[in-house]
Amino acid sequence: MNSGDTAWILICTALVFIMTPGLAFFYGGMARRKNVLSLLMQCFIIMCVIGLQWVLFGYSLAFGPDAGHGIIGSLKWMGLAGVGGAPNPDYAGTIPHYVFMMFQMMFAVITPALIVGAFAERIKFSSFLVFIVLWATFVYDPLAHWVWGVGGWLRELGALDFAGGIVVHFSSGTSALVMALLLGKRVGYDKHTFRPHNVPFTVLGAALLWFGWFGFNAGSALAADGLSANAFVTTYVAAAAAGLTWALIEWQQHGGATVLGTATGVVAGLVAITPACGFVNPMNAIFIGIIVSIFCYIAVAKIKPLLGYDDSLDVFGVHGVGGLWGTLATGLFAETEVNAAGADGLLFGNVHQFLVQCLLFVVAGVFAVVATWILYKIVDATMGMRVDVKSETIGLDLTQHNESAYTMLE
Amino acid sequence: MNSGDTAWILICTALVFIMTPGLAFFYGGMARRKNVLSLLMQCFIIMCVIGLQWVLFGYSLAFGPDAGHGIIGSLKWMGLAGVGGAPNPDYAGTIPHYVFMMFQMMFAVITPALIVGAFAERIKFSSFLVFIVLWATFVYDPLAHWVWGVGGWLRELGALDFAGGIVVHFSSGTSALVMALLLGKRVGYDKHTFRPHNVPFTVLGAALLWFGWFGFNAGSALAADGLSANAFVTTYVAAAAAGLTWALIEWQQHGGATVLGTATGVVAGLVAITPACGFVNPMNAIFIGIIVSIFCYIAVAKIKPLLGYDDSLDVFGVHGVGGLWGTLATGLFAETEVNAAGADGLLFGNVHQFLVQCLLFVVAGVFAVVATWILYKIVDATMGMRVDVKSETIGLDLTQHNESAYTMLE
Amino acid sequence: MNSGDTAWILICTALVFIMTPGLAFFYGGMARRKNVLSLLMQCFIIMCVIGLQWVLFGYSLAFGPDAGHGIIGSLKWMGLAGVGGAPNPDYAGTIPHYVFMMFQMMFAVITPALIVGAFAERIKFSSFLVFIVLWATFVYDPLAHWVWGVGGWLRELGALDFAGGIVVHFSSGTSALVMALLLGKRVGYDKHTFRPHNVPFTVLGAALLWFGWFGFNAGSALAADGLSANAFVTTYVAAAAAGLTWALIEWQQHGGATVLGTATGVVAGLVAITPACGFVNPMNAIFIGIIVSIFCYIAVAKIKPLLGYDDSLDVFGVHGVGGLWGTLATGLFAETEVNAAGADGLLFGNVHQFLVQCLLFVVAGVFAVVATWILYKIVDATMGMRVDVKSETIGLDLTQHNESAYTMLE
Amino acid sequence: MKYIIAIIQPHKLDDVKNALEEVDVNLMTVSTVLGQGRQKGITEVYRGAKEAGGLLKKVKLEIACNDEYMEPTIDAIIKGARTGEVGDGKIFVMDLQNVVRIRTGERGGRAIG
Amino acid sequence: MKYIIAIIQPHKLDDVKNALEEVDVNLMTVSTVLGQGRQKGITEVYRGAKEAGGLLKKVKLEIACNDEYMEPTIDAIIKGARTGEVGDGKIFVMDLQNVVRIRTGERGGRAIG
Amino acid sequence: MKYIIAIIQPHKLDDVKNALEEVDVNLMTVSTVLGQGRQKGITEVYRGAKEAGGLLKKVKLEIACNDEYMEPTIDAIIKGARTGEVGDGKIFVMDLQNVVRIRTGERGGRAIG
Ligand SMILES: Nc1ncnc2c1ncn2[C@@H]1O[C@H](COP(=O)(O)OP(=O)(O)O)[C@@H](O)[C@H]1O
Ligand SMILES: Nc1ncnc2c1ncn2[C@@H]1O[C@H](COP(=O)(O)OP(=O)(O)O)[C@@H](O)[C@H]1O
Ligand SMILES: Nc1ncnc2c1ncn2[C@@H]1O[C@H](COP(=O)(O)OP(=O)(O)O)[C@@H](O)[C@H]1O
Repeated sequence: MNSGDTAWILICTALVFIMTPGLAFFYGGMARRKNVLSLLMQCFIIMCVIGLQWVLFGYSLAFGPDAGHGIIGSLKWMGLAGVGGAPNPDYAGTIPHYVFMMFQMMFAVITPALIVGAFAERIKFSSFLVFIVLWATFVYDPLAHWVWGVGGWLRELGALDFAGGIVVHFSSGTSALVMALLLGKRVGYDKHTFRPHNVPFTVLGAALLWFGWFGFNAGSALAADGLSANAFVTTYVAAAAAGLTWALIEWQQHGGATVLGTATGVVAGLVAITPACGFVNPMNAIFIGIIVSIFCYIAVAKIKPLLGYDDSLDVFGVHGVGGLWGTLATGLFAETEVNAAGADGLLFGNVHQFLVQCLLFVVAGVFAVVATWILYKIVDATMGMRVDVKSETIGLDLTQHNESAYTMLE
Repeated sequence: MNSGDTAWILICTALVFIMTPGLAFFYGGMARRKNVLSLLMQCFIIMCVIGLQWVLFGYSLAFGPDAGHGIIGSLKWMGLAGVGGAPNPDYAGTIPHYVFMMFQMMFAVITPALIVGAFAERIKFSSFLVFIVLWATFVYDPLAHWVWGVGGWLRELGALDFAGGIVVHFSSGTSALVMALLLGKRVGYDKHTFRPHNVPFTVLGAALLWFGWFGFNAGSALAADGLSANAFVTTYVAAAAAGLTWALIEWQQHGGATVLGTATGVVAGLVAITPACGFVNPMNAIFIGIIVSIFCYIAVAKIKPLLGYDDSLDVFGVHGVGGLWGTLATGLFAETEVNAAGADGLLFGNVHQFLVQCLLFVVAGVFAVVATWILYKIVDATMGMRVDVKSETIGLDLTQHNESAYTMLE
Repeated sequence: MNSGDTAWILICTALVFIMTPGLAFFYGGMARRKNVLSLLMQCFIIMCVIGLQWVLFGYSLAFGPDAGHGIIGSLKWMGLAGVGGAPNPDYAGTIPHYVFMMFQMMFAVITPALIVGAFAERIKFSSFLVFIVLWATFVYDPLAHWVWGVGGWLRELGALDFAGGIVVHFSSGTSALVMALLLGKRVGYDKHTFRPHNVPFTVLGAALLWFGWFGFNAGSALAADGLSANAFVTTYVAAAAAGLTWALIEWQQHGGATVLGTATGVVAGLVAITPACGFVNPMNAIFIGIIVSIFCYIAVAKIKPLLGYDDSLDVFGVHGVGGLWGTLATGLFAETEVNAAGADGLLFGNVHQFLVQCLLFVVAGVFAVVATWILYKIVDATMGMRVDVKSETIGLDLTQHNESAYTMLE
Repeated sequence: MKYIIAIIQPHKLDDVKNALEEVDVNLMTVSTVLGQGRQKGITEVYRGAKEAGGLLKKVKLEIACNDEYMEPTIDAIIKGARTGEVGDGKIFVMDLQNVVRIRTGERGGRAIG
Repeated sequence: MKYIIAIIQPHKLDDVKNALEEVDVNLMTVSTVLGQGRQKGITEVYRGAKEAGGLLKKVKLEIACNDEYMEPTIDAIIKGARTGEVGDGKIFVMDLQNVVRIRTGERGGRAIG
Repeated sequence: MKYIIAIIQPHKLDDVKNALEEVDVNLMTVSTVLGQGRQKGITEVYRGAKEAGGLLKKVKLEIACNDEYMEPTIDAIIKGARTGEVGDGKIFVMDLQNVVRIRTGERGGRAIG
């Protein structure tokens, strides 16, 4: 056991932890005043519920000893049985197993929280809660096992996903799209733009996300070493390049750059570099960042209005598209010179790796879409997924949570 | 000296540091618009004043060489004389003594800040300032010495308080109750509910508190090792369980769960696990979290209205009751299997430890109540503790601090 | 390589990172409602642009192999060529070179962001962007090379600047003064006080700054050891002493202490201790903190109104004056007993060091003033630096960024 | 001339603005208010303390117009704001004695538009 | 019909609402305003710069009522809002020519309640 | 007595207040409103979605005064608020039937000041 590595992953866990509140503010600021608390609440309750799901059985499903064929972990580690203060060399030999488990918990928590942006301002809280637990169990946990679990079948195939481009972002992004399509548009969506009620909150959220993402990506090295340093650098520069690119696109399109757009670009850059950060060098990371903003901008500002679905806070456009590009980019730019435990990508002569990356996103995409569709239908049929029009008009804060965010008479 | 442990406790110190601003926002959001700055100011000035008090003499009183009978530390370490970059093996052999001192300073800072919630919206700033320095000196420093100081009499008896359930939370919670009773209710308290003016600020505060609490609890292991990992896990799951439980109680009582309630539950869970986090296993931590929300909810929503005191932001109901339950729970669930340096609790056959824990809270409770009562009377007699009705009506921001939080005409 | 040191500097990098968003809120809260996003945007885009400038060539200019005579680094490290996961013993032998580079990047990012406060609420965004890249390249990078780069001429002379009192604060503070003078006053400046539109945001920003500053100062030891512990302690107590002093001055002057003033004092204390934190002992740090608030208060509340320039958010008054005092104080209070690699100051019998410190600030001041003046004139002549009166009246958020911070009808 | 004050549901503002535009009423002043009416408020809960929320968010429109515009204006507001449910709001009409356009100093009916 | 505008101290709102309820006046529109009156503002200080705060937070009530309700309404407001100190506020009474209930299209006295 | 409502540009408030003070009008009620007028709004962009911002921030003044103060008040407002550009705002004058000072119960012209 190494106290330096342990210190680093402990603090990375705290950094990833703060991303979910960061996300809550990122989303909450973009919502209308009458729905901001519903978004904060959805993120907060996910932190509670999925945290418990994880220690009770989720971690075992995802990382527990394989139950056969690399499909799912067994329940041997239920209730953290056999997980303790000693390291588990299968995953990380220099830090307590507990620390690895907690670090992974934070990923399991934030992933469903990302989806929240897609069904914002119109979902029933009780149905949301049931859905999200099912999604974590039947979508996230298996996917994490396939890609990251010892014996997981995609891992065995050599799929590369350093910190969760597929497992976290692409899976939540595509699920978000399904949710947005099935739930339908918000009342009034076709008539006028919904303005963000508090852009500074969104900027605060973006700042906390960026801050925490250093833990997310550099922590995925599971040690405080040169590899985590590489991930740290690539994470920063990809985000910076993407933020600047988004600002420039807006400037060119509308004659001015918004801070909302810049923050969105930063997040897109962080998403795209996530699967790649421990495999690519900083200069390629800049390129990945530039491209992701172009793709995501097109998805959000051109394709979404064209297709007319209401992905309220653009989860698909940013996390789905960004995660997809990052996964492919990993297959293009990965270098064994950066990470000997990784692989070379297409540009370094390895076509195979690129094909594996394509397989990875196809499998993950199909799985997430189908599974989310089924879960939606089940919950919708039994509990009803959407609030009635009147509740939506009044706002979820009052109708779902009996509280309002700000006082007006004071 | 170990650089990994040092890195960990340095960063834990920063984490505990950010809890006090977090608390300021947690409280500030719940206040009325006209008083939010007074709460931020009280927390900020505590960070300044108690930080200075600590290096000048507070640390010496609490952790300095015992002055005799385990009652108080001597003044040998006044002005940090003899405290430096080398480790002090009495407290932590692998990190610089300065780091241990700073880590403890953050506890000394946040404890009086917790009390602020009880006398919110009606205390005179000058009197508050005098009171809080007296309280830190005559309540916190001795209590910390008894429980944590080398030679402290409760420590000698074997009392267990891993990260401050008694020293920090129960002591501030009971003192808060005394303050609330002596100061009396806010004007208009009986006529209508005071709504939180900015719930997102409260949620932000809760998020920062949770974030910092990892440093608070896992840092109390004073090393980056398996024990700190255990504390990290138990801290998370207790908070998650308590947050969820509070939400469910509200749902059952009012047909909807609030984010204010969930955040309150999370804080209650963090309080309860504080004394226990390094002694109990994660499954018992979940149980501790569930129970604390039940107790605290009853205290806040049932007993407080019944007795009619105005503990404005429920310091007693959350920190007093939660700290008490956590201390008893430590006596129930502590396991030497988790921490060999600890003890077994009642459920592991050790009645003695449970009785020691009972003694601990009785002593701390009586001491805090009596001492706070005396300090209040002294300050009230000489300076007057409460602002006049007119100042209270206009708000403390304008009348005590000549500023207002938000512009209205813009 | 040492994993504990690496963990510490990685996290310190993240801590310094969060200071720039913190600064954005510190400034944004003080602005008028119609300009808050412009400040957030300026800080965010600096994070993007200067981050890229740094990896592309800035780092090489500042820290790359000396190009001759200690004037500037060569371009050998352009695009991070030769910079990687292995340590560079010239700067830090126990951590990856990447980590040192990233840690320094955060300094390069926040320094121009500090200046933003001086030209707030009236600068053209496009011109700002060009100016800031020029400033980073022609002011910051050379100055960093002189004082911190291997072979830098001021470093060779023995100038002491532990974490950037001159390189970061005095340089940005004096440049800010030049900008404020050249740009002229905001419309309406003479007629009425501009009130901060959201003081809690400013307090939040101050809290994040203080939090991040532990990384800034204690991280500058580039190891997790006794020296970083000393820097941590002095950072805290100087800030605390300065915050309290500012509050007391206000109390004496206006019969009440504001939280805005206290937060300002805290920042001034942090500025002043920055060059000194790794050379002086905690008791002298308290003294440095007390004095800086007196100096800065006079600069902000007395001299500025007298001279009538509009340094909107007091960058010169706080960072310029504070950085200057800190640099001199280093020449007074430095002790080899605290840091053997440092020097003794005037009070420990070493007149020479004090003179070197005086030379340091004279050189830096003259250089920053002249260079900023030239860069301003170039940008102003080609693009125009200031927005027209109408845009200023409507506000920069709408006119420069097409967005507004808060919705009004909801 | 008339001074018309209308209290409407917040989410109906866009519809009302469109309906007004159709009858060529383009000038107005808008603000947020809280209304207590027949519509029932929603009870809020803060840490177990219930508060019967009597006041609901509404939007207030103020429109000054010449007499002949009064009826079309009222009709347009009704058209845009009506849902048929309690809480739709009210229109208040007062007599307006004079209007001054600050920019030009014009007074009366000419200044109104 | 009358249109009554009252400017009161913010903390008196609940008392005024209660007093109005007793005389069966349940419909009203409320908003926050800033008032400059005889009551002295509090000087604010921002980094040493003083700003004489001339404007104080007030609450504005707007109540439309039939003529016979005018006096009871005024009395109730006074009862609820009065403290006897400067700053208690004012009541303004204007003539109301017409009222329309948006939901039903009713006009005049019947629409007011 | 008159009830004067003025809609002005926000940054002109201080000038208007000064101009009013010169003619001894010291009592007023101020609030923030959004105005739709001839002045063009600025288009806002949120993630590529454009929104023609029709509404602009304005400040609303309400001043109750005795008849002889009407003209000086109007003149002072114009003096303080005028820039000559579109968007300067409007002044609306209504008849005020009665005023009550809550503190004393005084009514009519004596209560107004
Ligand atoms: N007499 C009145 N005076 C002032 N405001 C009123 C009056 N009647 C209604 N309002 C305003 O109109 C809003 C809608 O009225 P409400 O009674 O809820 O619905 P409806 O008009 O459908 O009966 C109220 O919330 C209030 O703001
Ligand atoms: N003539 C007026 N026109 C408009 N508003 C007024 C007028 N007189 C008073 N007000 C409003 O009433 C509030 C209270 O008035 P003030 O003079 O302070 O107290 P009092 O009514 O006790 O003399 C003021 O803040 C202002 O908002
Ligand atoms: N007829 C009206 N009814 C209500 N408010 C009006 C009316 N005309 C103007 N306003 C208010 O006055 C503001 C300024 O009017 P605008 O037409 O932009 O400028 P100008 O008065 O210079 O022609 C508007 O934003 C609106 O708030």
